[in-house]
Amino acid sequence: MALDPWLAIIIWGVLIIFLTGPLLTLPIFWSRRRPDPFRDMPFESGQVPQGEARTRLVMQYYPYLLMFVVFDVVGMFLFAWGISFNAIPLSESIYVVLFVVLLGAPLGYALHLALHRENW
Amino acid sequence: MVALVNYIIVSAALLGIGVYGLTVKRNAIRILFAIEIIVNAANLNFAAFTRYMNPAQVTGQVIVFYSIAAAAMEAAVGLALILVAFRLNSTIDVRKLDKLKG
Amino acid sequence: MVALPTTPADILPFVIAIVTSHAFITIVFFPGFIHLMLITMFLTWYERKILARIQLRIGPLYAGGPGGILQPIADGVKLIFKEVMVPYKADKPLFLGIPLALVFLAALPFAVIPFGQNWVIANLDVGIVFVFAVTSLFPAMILLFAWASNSKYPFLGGLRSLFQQVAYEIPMWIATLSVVMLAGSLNLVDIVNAQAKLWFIIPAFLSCVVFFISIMAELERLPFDLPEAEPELVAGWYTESSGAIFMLLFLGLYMKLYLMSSLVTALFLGGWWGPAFLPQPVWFIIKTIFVATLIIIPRGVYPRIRVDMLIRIGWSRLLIIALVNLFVTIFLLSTGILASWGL
Amino acid sequence: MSLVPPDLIFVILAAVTIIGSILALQAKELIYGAVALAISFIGVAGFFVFLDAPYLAMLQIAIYVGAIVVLILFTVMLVRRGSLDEMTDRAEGGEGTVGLWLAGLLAIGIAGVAALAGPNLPTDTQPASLPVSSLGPVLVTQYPVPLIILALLLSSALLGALILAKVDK
Repeated sequence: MALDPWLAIIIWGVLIIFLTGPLLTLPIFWSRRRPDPFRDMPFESGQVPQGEARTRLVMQYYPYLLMFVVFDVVGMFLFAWGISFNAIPLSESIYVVLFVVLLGAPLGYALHLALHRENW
Repeated sequence: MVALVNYIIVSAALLGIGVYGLTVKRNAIRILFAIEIIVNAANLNFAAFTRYMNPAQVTGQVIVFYSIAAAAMEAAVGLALILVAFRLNSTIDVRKLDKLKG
Repeated sequence: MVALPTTPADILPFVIAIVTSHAFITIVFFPGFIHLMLITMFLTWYERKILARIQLRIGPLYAGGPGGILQPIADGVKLIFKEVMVPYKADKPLFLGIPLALVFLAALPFAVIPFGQNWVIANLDVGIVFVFAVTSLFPAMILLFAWASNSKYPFLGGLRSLFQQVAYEIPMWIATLSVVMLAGSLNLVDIVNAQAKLWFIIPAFLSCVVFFISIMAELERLPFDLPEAEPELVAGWYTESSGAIFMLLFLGLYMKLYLMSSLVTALFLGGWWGPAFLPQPVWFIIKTIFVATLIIIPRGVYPRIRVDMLIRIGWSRLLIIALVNLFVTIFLLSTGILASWGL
Repeated sequence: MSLVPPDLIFVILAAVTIIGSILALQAKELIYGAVALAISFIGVAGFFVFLDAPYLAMLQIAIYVGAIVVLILFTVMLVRRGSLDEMTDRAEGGEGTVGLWLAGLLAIGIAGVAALAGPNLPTDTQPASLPVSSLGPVLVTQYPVPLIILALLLSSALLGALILAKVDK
């Protein structure tokens, strides 16, 4: 007598929410709040924070993010092929090998670009 | 039980929301959101129709596979375009990006 | 599943049937919630003890039990009664919501980790992809938390964490692909069953190495702990967290440590298989704790590397090694060398 | 059989998806919009599970929520400063009404046609119980050419996005 796996996952998820939720909601409820501009100040090595906190973005690594989106898709396609590797004739798997090899070129170019900081 | 009609209605609602965003919004990133919502509506329809009309085949799922991959690439290129537009014009308001207007 | 009660007299048998059912026991007790919490708390104590031993210290001692093993409980009680502080101008809904989401996401994949032939919450057909799909949400969570903190150190740490996790996710997937090809299934129970005669660490050794390095980076462990590098970024992306928020973040991180260790066990170290004098779940937990030890030890030993080097290693070295190993696996499978082990 | 009726889950999923996508477009902060979009994507993934396509659901979460939303968040943080805060995302004059009419007509039209055809559409078929492994052979043996075209698409998209994002000197 086994539950449907997805139903079990839903029950498990609901259980986690109900059992770990109180760990945050109860302290919010019972903790004594004393608003104090100095205590609530963001940490900046003991100094008064200067300027906007959310500005400095590392554009330098943007190509890696683009590579991630592309290779995420590649990874999912390879998984779909990989599970049934034994069921697929080897001659057909050539296409997948070609698929991977074709993506080698942009990977090389992206790594080449990412090496040079002045590009970003 | 859930019928195919229910999926079509949800998908139509998503399409309507997407079209609304596409026509009304001025922020380029929001327009990208709207496009993604429309793509999702289409994917939902593909998966629903293949499940109800042709349950023994995975053809519809394969189409969704390719569709998701294409949508991911579209988002990557679209966001890069938005980034370039922001760098050149320091705005991503599509009503103000009108340098090509004659 | 038992029928729903119709008369009041049926309620008690119904409750008993539910509570003694295998599904209830797996969800609540053994691979489920109580076991998960106990092991996670144990791991926090265990890591402090190991690091203390490496550095010739003693570690937690006074909280009671042998070697101060009750320390996590003391910590938990302390943190839960502290004030919940939200930094000035922080994004309150995200700042409070992300820690809960982090724990949720770290605990959810345990539903598909098989601790024994029957000791699994959900015997899911897409098991390993489910784990990867859920864990791929972590970078977004950490980026959002860092952004919500409205402070410079968390934001820098969050960005580092994002790029690091993103760089090592793909090598991790490709390394797992070899195992999936060997087992011919995405279901973790099937994958472990396929290792009854030969653990996958032998035919897929390179995969195992790549996977192990990748999870070290995913877990932000030394030598890859740049997102929380103490000398540079105070405490990285959780600098602004305190009290209950800090506790939840740590709970999530140690659950993730346990999750990744158990993945190594299930994918490469033969899962629950072992000499029969110990029950299956015990073997699984022993192996997992062993892997966790291997992950913890470098923290006391190694320095850390530079951030651009780190990201480049992920993309240019590990990804290439993983792809090479993919071709090795294709070769092994197509020549039938492994046929005598039933692969 | 199960304790939770599937219809309830369907309604919850539909509510999550639709409210998520509305919030994605209407939330004031763009960051909240991205989070709402992610929740809407997860709702669609739930529909895929419902439609006996669990692998698609995992694909949806891993690619949309794991990759695209991260990219969107990063870009939002990059372009956020200055321009977005002052920018009104409200429609001017008649645009909002026109858009609302257009979207409403489209959605209600499709839904109405589907509802009219409702009795003729299949309501419930036996679960196909296609194994996950049935996807791979179809993908590789029946559609090898699209696979190669996809590889070219991925390559060109990566190259194009890289060259776009590069700073011209």
